[in-house]
Amino acid sequence: MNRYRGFFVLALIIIIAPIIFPDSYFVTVVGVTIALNALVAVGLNLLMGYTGQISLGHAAFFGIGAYSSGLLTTMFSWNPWFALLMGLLVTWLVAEIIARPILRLKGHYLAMATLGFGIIINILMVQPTHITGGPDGLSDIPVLNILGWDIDSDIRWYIVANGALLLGVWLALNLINSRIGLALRAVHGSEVGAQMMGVDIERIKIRIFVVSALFAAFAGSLFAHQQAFISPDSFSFHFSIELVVMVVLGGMASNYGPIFGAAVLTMLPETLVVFEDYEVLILGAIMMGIMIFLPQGLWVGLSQKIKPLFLNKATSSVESVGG
Amino acid sequence: MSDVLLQSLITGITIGSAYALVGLGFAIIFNVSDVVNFAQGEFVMVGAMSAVSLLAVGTPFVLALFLALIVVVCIGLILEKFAIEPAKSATVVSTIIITIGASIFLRGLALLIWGKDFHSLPAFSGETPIHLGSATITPQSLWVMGITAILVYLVHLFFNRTITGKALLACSANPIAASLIGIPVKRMMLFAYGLSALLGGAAGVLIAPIAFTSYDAGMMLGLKGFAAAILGGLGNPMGAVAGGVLLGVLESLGAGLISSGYKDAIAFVILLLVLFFKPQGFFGRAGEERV
Amino acid sequence: MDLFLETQNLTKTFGGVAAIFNLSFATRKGSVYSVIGPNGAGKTTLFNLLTGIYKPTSGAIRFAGSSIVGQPPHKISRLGISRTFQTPQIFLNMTVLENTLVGCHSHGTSGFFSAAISSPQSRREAARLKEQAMENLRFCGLDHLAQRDSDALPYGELKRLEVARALSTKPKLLLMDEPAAGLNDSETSKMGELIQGIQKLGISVMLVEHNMALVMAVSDELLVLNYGEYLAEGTPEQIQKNQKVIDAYLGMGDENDDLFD
Amino acid sequence: KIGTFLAVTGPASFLGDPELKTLQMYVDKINSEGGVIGKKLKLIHYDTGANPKKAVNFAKRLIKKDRVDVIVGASTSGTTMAVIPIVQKAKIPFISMAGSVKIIEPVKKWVFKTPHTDKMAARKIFLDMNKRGIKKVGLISGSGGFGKSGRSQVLALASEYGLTITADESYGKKDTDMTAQLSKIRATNPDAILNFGFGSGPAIVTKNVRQLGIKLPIYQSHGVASKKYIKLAGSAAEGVRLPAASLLVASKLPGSHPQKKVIQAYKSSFEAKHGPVSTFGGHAYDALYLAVEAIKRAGTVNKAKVRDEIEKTKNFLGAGGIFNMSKRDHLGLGLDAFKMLEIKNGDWSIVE
Amino acid sequence: MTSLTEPLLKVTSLSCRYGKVTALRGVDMEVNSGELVTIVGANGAGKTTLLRTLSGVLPRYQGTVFFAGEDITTMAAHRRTELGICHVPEGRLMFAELSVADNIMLGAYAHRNDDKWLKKGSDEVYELFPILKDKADDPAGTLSGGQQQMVAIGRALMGRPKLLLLDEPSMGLAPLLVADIFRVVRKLNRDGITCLMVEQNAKAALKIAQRGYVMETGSITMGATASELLANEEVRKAYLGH
Ligand SMILES: Nc1ncnc2c1ncn2[C@@H]1O[C@H](COP(=O)(O)OP(=O)(O)OP(=O)(O)O)[C@@H](O)[C@H]1O
Ligand SMILES: Nc1ncnc2c1ncn2[C@@H]1O[C@H](COP(=O)(O)OP(=O)(O)OP(=O)(O)O)[C@@H](O)[C@H]1O
Ligand SMILES: [Mg+2]
Ligand SMILES: [Mg+2]
Repeated sequence: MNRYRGFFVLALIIIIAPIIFPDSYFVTVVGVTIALNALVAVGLNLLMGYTGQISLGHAAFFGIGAYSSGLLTTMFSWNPWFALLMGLLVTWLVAEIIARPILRLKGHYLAMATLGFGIIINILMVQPTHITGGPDGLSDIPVLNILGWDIDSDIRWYIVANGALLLGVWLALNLINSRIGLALRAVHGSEVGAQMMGVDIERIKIRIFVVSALFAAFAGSLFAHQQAFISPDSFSFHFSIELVVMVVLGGMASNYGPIFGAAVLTMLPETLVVFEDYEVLILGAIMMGIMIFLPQGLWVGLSQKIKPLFLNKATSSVESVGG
Repeated sequence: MSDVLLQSLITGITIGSAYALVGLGFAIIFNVSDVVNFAQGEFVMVGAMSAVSLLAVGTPFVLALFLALIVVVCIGLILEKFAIEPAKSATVVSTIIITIGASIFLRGLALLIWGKDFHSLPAFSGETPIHLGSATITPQSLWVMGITAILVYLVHLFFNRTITGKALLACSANPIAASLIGIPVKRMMLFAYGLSALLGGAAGVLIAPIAFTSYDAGMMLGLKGFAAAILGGLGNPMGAVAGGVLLGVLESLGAGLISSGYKDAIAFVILLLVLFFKPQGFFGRAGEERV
Repeated sequence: MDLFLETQNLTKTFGGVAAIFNLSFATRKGSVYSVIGPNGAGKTTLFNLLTGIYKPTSGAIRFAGSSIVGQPPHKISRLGISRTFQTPQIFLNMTVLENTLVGCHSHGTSGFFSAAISSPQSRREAARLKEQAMENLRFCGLDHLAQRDSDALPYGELKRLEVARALSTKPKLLLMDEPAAGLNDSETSKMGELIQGIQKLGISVMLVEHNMALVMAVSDELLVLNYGEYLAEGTPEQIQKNQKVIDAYLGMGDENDDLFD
Repeated sequence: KIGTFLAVTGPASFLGDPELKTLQMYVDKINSEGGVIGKKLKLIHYDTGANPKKAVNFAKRLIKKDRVDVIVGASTSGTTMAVIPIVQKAKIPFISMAGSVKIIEPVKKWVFKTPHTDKMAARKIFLDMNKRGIKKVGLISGSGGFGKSGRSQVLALASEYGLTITADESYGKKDTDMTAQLSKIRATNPDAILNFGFGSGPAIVTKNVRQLGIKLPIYQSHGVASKKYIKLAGSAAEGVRLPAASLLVASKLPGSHPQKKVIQAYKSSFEAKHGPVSTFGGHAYDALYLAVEAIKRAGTVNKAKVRDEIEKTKNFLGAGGIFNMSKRDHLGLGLDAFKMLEIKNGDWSIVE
Repeated sequence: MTSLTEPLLKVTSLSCRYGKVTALRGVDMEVNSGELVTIVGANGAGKTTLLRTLSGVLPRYQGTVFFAGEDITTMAAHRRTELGICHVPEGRLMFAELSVADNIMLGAYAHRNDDKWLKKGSDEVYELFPILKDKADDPAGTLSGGQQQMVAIGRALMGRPKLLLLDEPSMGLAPLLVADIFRVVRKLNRDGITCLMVEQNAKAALKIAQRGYVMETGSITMGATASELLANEEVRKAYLGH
């Protein structure tokens, strides 16, 4: 089917990459980070790109997932899978409670409120040292086990993280192409308009907020097990901003934009390390450059620029329809 | 306990004044272009750092402060001219990302120029504290409060009494209509960035003798300034000032009276509560939206 | 009981100024009921009250026998009242067809979960709703534009798209706020035909419009507002002769006569 | 091949920066003298910005991609803790330059460290307090890893030295004013104020104490052991006491001091190139030479052998003190590695 | 102005595009000093696009625009206002958060140093639309559609127009007011302001205009005196309803 075409291409890339570069650090180690970031970004894009509601606090949900897994497995020796489920449950609860008042806000007020929420959660990770380990974080988080397989090597993590990403993308794709997806985009287009069409905008905003929080929490749980160590620094508001940048840089309201953005933004620092002190400078310049010249994001912008090169003949006939 | 209260208030108003200036800068740019400029905090840092450098090469004190402000204003203008203006077709969100990029860039630049050390600026008029009962106030605090008050008043006059000020507001309300009635929208944008850079820079040189500065000092101040602007209601420059002072006081009361570890959390919880009950900030215009 | 929509002593004030004051009226099922009045008389405000976008300061609104005061707009929409807007509220980020599909929203049942896993049931439903949406586009003469991005449509077509979208909610009552504004005379008469077509489908219409040719041609009954208050009510013939209405709103006969001097 | 990942930028750059400079300087020096066991050293460095997430990936990168033989690195406790599971699994010797005692307590097979622990600092301070007859201490600490960990050591050890902690306040990384917390501390009537933290915070605390007109003795931790602190705090720093490595007072050490030669050599070569030394660079010096000496003794870069040799280090004269490692002690420093210093006339002076 | 032979506004082969969509294709037209010219055309014909290109808020793609003998083809919008081209835009485009009084005052931005005009001009506007006086302190965004239209016209008049561009000024106005607006436009024209007006209410527009153009899918298809157009069978059928 047409709507899954991009999905299959993505799956293919994910499968082929480690076959071509089996022991490459960039594939098997950075690839895992990319996949997890991308999973959060895809979820966040449901909220930002499609529904038009910004969140500068998604690192918090990522962190809640990670800390639930981390705490329950290290302090209470839970089975990692139950811990993961519990993490999703807690996230659900928190997101549901916070969503109602927060999503009544609009635009920059919403941005600030979510940002504030993220900061509060982060402080709750730092302060109660006896529970969370404080700024030193939690170490020795056990490995995940799938059907008797310990997920303890980089390549196995590559498979798990990217499997999760594909699952997430598939769910997001379906959702967006459904009645619900249309309603979400309608909320973005005009809230009163959507209301008059019978869309319960408050409820649907809350729902999608929860869904995107769950994406983040799921990725967070995996992250905790993969790193085996977590500390509040990984879930600070910087990461929230980074997530938003991934979504926007890659391209909002397209399913693959955020994945692309996550890949670019995760790879950039890795490749820029050679510039040492210039790294930050270059990163900032690249971000500005992309947004100035491709304001719709890398994905949409580049595909618009590249497509005509391939489809020269086809497009010229399409164009005339405009007149 | 009461001296803790008094001391916290003094501290809060001082720091809050800096937040207010930053918040005011946010509000101005927002009012002209609907963009929240995340590089606002970097203006503060550059202001302080430039002053430090200028002093180090032997520039007289007052001249150094003045030149530092000019440096910041230039940076504001450059930012608008070469990063914001060329992004013609960018949406608000992409413009915000540009400003985030700009803030990262400026931080990187500062890192190269000024290194990673903390720097301090001498106080404007000595360090001998003035005693107010059991609490003390430094002369620098008085400078911070006084100059903030003056700047805020001038900005207030500008927006309410001058047609240029109103024209600036018109640019954000409807840029197309603004250019139709002869307002040079691009020039206004440039002006707005210059003005808010100036305010940011002023905050920087005022606060540096108290709080030191380093290449990454802008971020936190920027964040607090943003919070201040929101707390006051973005559309309202004076709201941002009130929001800044309020935030500063909340923080230091939180630290002084409740718990220093949770003081930021307290401040943000209150911010959230305000937003929940007054979704347009304290001084934002409420009312039902027209369709 | 053939009273369909009914208000009693409806009042809405903004900061002390009454946009609607003490207004009572009732419409009949199946009719085209028009509301006219000078600019600022409160017509759009009335629509906003009826659709739940504003909450009344006081007074009652009953629709098909039950009170709808305090209901949120989406509930009211599901009860069978839909509307078009004076300033079109089109979802500019979507195609024409997608806009219309949103109108079908409340006639779908598949939830988040079944949508996310793309269950067969949700896919069948999607196909069915698409069929309905196309039907409504055809009715409004927009089917040839179904795949166009709605932000590239000219004003007149946006107005018709709003109608098609509203019809997709399967309303019992359709409120139309100045559907002919910005249309030229020929296009206006086409809009008139569309309104009559809607009435033939058995849908009651409430119309706000300044184009008197259109209003007089399609209305069964008219309500005239002035400064938020009831001024007159009656058939087109009665209203055209009503001196109060002429003074406040219509002016004398062919207004443009004196333009030739 | 020696791998390292340090917080050269970001909030802990004052640690990572001198550490990296030291490593680079001495790797060059060793190479110019013919290298180790006949081979030249190669230093591979990544900047973590004190972010543990990055540290994890960089550690993996060093191990997997760069295939280094030993890792000398991590400026902060957070980044160190984050990579411990990785180095343990990869079985590679890892010498950290971060402060927290948690790194080596309990002992982890492949993990060593060179800086004095916060526990030692707390003990050193308390001993000095006992000498001065201080009974009640108002504590303030940074909310970062260093401050928090120091705080918990202080709270745990105070009673052992007969001290009561009257107040327990904290401040954030980027806080600009601590007068609120300090007036609260003043209200509890302590005999001295103790601050555990690093970065700009301690300097602000010092200034604020004096601005408030509080005349109590101030103690700082070894986290401020650099000239920059004195410069930032200015005249307010007069009389402040802190425990620090001998490095800071190299020229004031008696000639008989066993470390004097090592320290002065390090100090003069660092200062010739980069300006005033801090103790942090010294930790890097120690870590590098611990590794190099171990490799020399092992005669190979075989990871297990190198590890064993590091553990067997005895009487190593470093910048931070004299190291005597054992199976149970992967640090190997005693309390004597610390000197209690007081700031006088804008310079360090030794108390005792 | 300069000479009687030279038109105040002269447009030659003007084209304009939205992305890939061509909205104007080679428009040629002119408006003489003191004239009132109207453009009629179906929805989407490009009338709004034409006016926006003339006032400079849309960049043109090809062609030239001369105003009072000066080439203004690439001149910025605010400079054109200073020359006296004022635009009453489609959709009114209020400064929604600013008060009605501020909206009107800002119309005189190009003459902001002329205090006398600021006072006199706004008095004239309030005289023209007395309702606005009551609403002077309200945010313009809360006004009804018709009231906003009045603000938009008032705002343009504050710019002391030599050429007034009106985009559907009667849209959404009550019948009484529609007549008023047309009367106002005619009065302004008689007072010496040259007007170019786009109107869907074509009959009324042609009655007060001296000349008219018919526009179809981006091109001018006919240009004649108003009375000729009113009499033309095709025009009657397509735009006048009968
Ligand atoms: N959200 C609001 N806030 C304040 N005042 C409002 C609001 N909405 C409407 N009003 C006021 O209520 C009055 C009625 O406005 P309304 O839009 O209902 O008029 P209308 O009859 O639709 O006029 P028009 O025919 O021009 O569209 C106006 O004076 C308007 O200023
Ligand atoms: N922002 C835009 N982006 C893309 N296409 C546009 C845009 N604005 C207008 N168009 C297209 O340009 C053409 C001309 O539009 P324009 O608004 O000038 O028509 P008009 O004659 O003013 O119509 P109306 O009577 O409806 O106001 C139309 O086909 C329209 O679809
Ligand atoms: Mg209306
Ligand atoms: Mg138009």
